[in-house]
Formats: sequence, C-alpha cells, structure tokens
Amino acid sequence: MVIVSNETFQPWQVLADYERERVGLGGQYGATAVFVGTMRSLNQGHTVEAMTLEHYPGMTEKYLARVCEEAAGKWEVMDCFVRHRYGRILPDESIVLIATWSQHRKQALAACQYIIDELKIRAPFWKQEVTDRGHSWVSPE
Amino acid sequence: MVIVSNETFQPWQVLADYERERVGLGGQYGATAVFVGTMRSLNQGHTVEAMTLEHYPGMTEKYLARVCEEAAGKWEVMDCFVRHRYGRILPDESIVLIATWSQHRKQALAACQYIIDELKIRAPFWKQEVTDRGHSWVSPE
Amino acid sequence: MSIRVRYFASIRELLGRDEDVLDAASEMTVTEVWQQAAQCEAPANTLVAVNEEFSHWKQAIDDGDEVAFFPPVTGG
Amino acid sequence: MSIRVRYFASIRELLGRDEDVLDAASEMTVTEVWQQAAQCEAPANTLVAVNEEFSHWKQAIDDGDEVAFFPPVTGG
Repeated sequence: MVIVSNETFQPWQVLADYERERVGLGGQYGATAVFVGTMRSLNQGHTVEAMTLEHYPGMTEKYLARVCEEAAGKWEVMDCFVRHRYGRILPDESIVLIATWSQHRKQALAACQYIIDELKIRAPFWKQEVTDRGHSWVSPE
Repeated sequence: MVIVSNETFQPWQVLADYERERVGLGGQYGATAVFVGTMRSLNQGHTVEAMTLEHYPGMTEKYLARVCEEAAGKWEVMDCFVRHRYGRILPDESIVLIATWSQHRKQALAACQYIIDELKIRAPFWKQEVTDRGHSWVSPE
Repeated sequence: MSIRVRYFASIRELLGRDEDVLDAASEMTVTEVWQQAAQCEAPANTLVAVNEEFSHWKQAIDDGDEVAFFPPVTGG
Repeated sequence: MSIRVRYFASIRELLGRDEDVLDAASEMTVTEVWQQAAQCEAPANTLVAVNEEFSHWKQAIDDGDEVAFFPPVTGG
C-alpha cells in the first residue's frame, strides 16, 4: 500500500493499525524491516525551523507503487507499505515510513533498503528548508 | 538498551513507548531502521504449533550489549534498542525487535542489519519447535 | 494538438508559473516542448516526465500528453 | 579449585543435566573440563563460552570460572 498525504503520522501507530487491519498474513511472515525518515532540526550545521515538501501528485503514487512491485519481484516479500508526507513539516515529524514483510530476514531487509534507495533517487519530491537565512531548496545527496 | 524477557511484546507499542520516554534525541535523528522477527506457523513445510526459546541468561544480555556497542562504533548511530523473547512462543508472536537511530539513513540501516546478523550468528539462543512430529531443535541457518 | 506542461520546485520558481498549455501544429519532442513553453535555457540536471513517467528530451509527444520538468528529487 | 560447568539446549539434553561443578586439583583447559565433566565425546560444532564470553577449547581455566557448552545458536 502506498499513501502520500499531507497529514502528520506516528509511524509506530500506523504500523500497528496497518497490521491489525490486514488479513491473512498472521503467522506467515517471519521478518519485518522498517525504515522511518524524520525531520531534523539541524541540517549541515544550520538550524531548520520547518520544511516544505513539494511533490508531483499522481506521479509520486505511481512511482512508489512501481518501486514496491519491483521490490516484490526481486525478493520474496509478502507485503510492502510506504507512507510519505508532503506539505509543511516540522522538526521531529516523520517524513517517510517504509515497511516490508517476508518469510525471511534477508529478503525483508533487502526490499526495504531497495525501496528507500529508489525513493531517494527518483520519487518526485522536493524539499525546501525554512532557516534563519530564508527559504532554500535542499540539494540532492 | 537491551531487554531479554519471556514476556510477549507488541513491537510498535514498544517503540512508541521507548521513543516517548527517551529524552534529548527529538529533532536530532533523521533515520530509524527496524527489524522485527516473528514466529511463523509454518517452517520448511511443516506446521509449528509453538516454540520454546532457550537462552544463556547473563551471557545473552552481555553479548547483545556488546554488539550494540560495536554497531555504534562502526556507524554513527545515536541509539540502539534490542528486545528478544525467550520461553514459550506462539505463532505470530514477536521474537526479536531491533531498532537503530542515526542522523543518516545508510548508517541506521547498516547498524540494524549488523545487529540482526551478529545476533543470528552468535547470540546464545536455541529454538525448539513443537510440531505434530514432537519436539525438535531448529538447525542453524 | 494540446499539451499540458508542468513545472515543479525550483523550475516552477524560475519560470514564475506552475504550468503552460501548448497548442502545437505538429508533433514535437520534449526539447521542443521546453523551448516553446519555457522560452529560456533549461537548468542543468533538469529531469523530464511524460504522462507521469520518467522520460528523456528526445521523446516524441502526442496530443493530450502531459510533460513535466523538475530538478533532481530530494524526498525521503 | 572449583569450576561451574553449564550445558544448554541439545547438549543439556544429551547429558541429561544442565550443570556440573568440578573440583580440580590443577589448572585445566576447556577440553579437559569437558572430558572430566561430560565424560563423553563432544558433538561436532559444540561451542564454548568462558565466563559468558565466547572462547575456545584450548583456553586455560581459573578457579571460579564458569564454562559453558552449547550447540550452534538459532535465535532471532
């Protein structure tokens, strides 16, 4: 499942709710791998008050769904979950949550790593930081 | 923090509680990586009714604390958390929870992977499965 | 033919607008879409999507296509 | 000197007990501890810990040490 939303979310609550409502996988998976990206109040030495995350509605969801499919094709994962914020984000708020479920740990870990790496490289999101020096677009890694 | 306990635990609740009670890291970490190992009801084609997880009290905690220190030395992680069950475990119950917090995603992911890999190779736990064919010790990977 | 052209992030700021609609007489490439719509040089590393899929500057565009231009991404 | 010898998992089951206490007159290696306490051949791949740290069969043992024998681990 892919959710792109401007609502704040608490990653552990999201995962608890998601697993509770999902049917048919109980007892089948042996491994869950999770990555959470969180907004920091300090970036490369300067204080960041807030961030605005722009995205390309439609393309974002399509791209993330494709990356999940690719991950499920490369490794034996039973389910993938991605949730990503957009809009105004404050320090300590979650930006992205990725979770993968598999029978085996290596598959779950590899798929989770793949999804976050691909998301970082290609998902159409753009961060703009609000600092004491004004607004500025974040440079890619 | 390392916790080895025979109590069942809900990994997402444990993480929510742990982050809420921890002081001083809010806004500082940008990446959290998590691994959860869960008991499966099917292993290598046969149904598993329950599992008994034996461990070496004292050595287990010491070993896991050392692995966390090693991970923190190899990668810039701000905090590591490991919780592991022992005793009688039923399908769909969590066996192990590992979480790492870092400024950067590669560090968090690498440290989490390192801890679960080292735990699998060396932490003194032994699984015994209860199946319709009786009790049997699980073979190492 | 009619083509929707969209701009995101720093490209949107550079051009001062988030989209254009082109009415074109004949088939165009993505490069020609940029030239006709933006009327300036594209910043280095500008990325291109056609109908919400990553594409390239030589891609031929059909009537009704949506073409988007944006800088390197910084999500996650 | 007195040495606590502990057995876990399949080794514990093999020997039918979870520990022995050895009273030894002189310094011993882990191998000698096993021989004197278990009085049988150690299963292949048996692992050794001394004072809750991984060790090896040639390790010399001191008075008050705890020596543990167990099979390959299967946690996580």
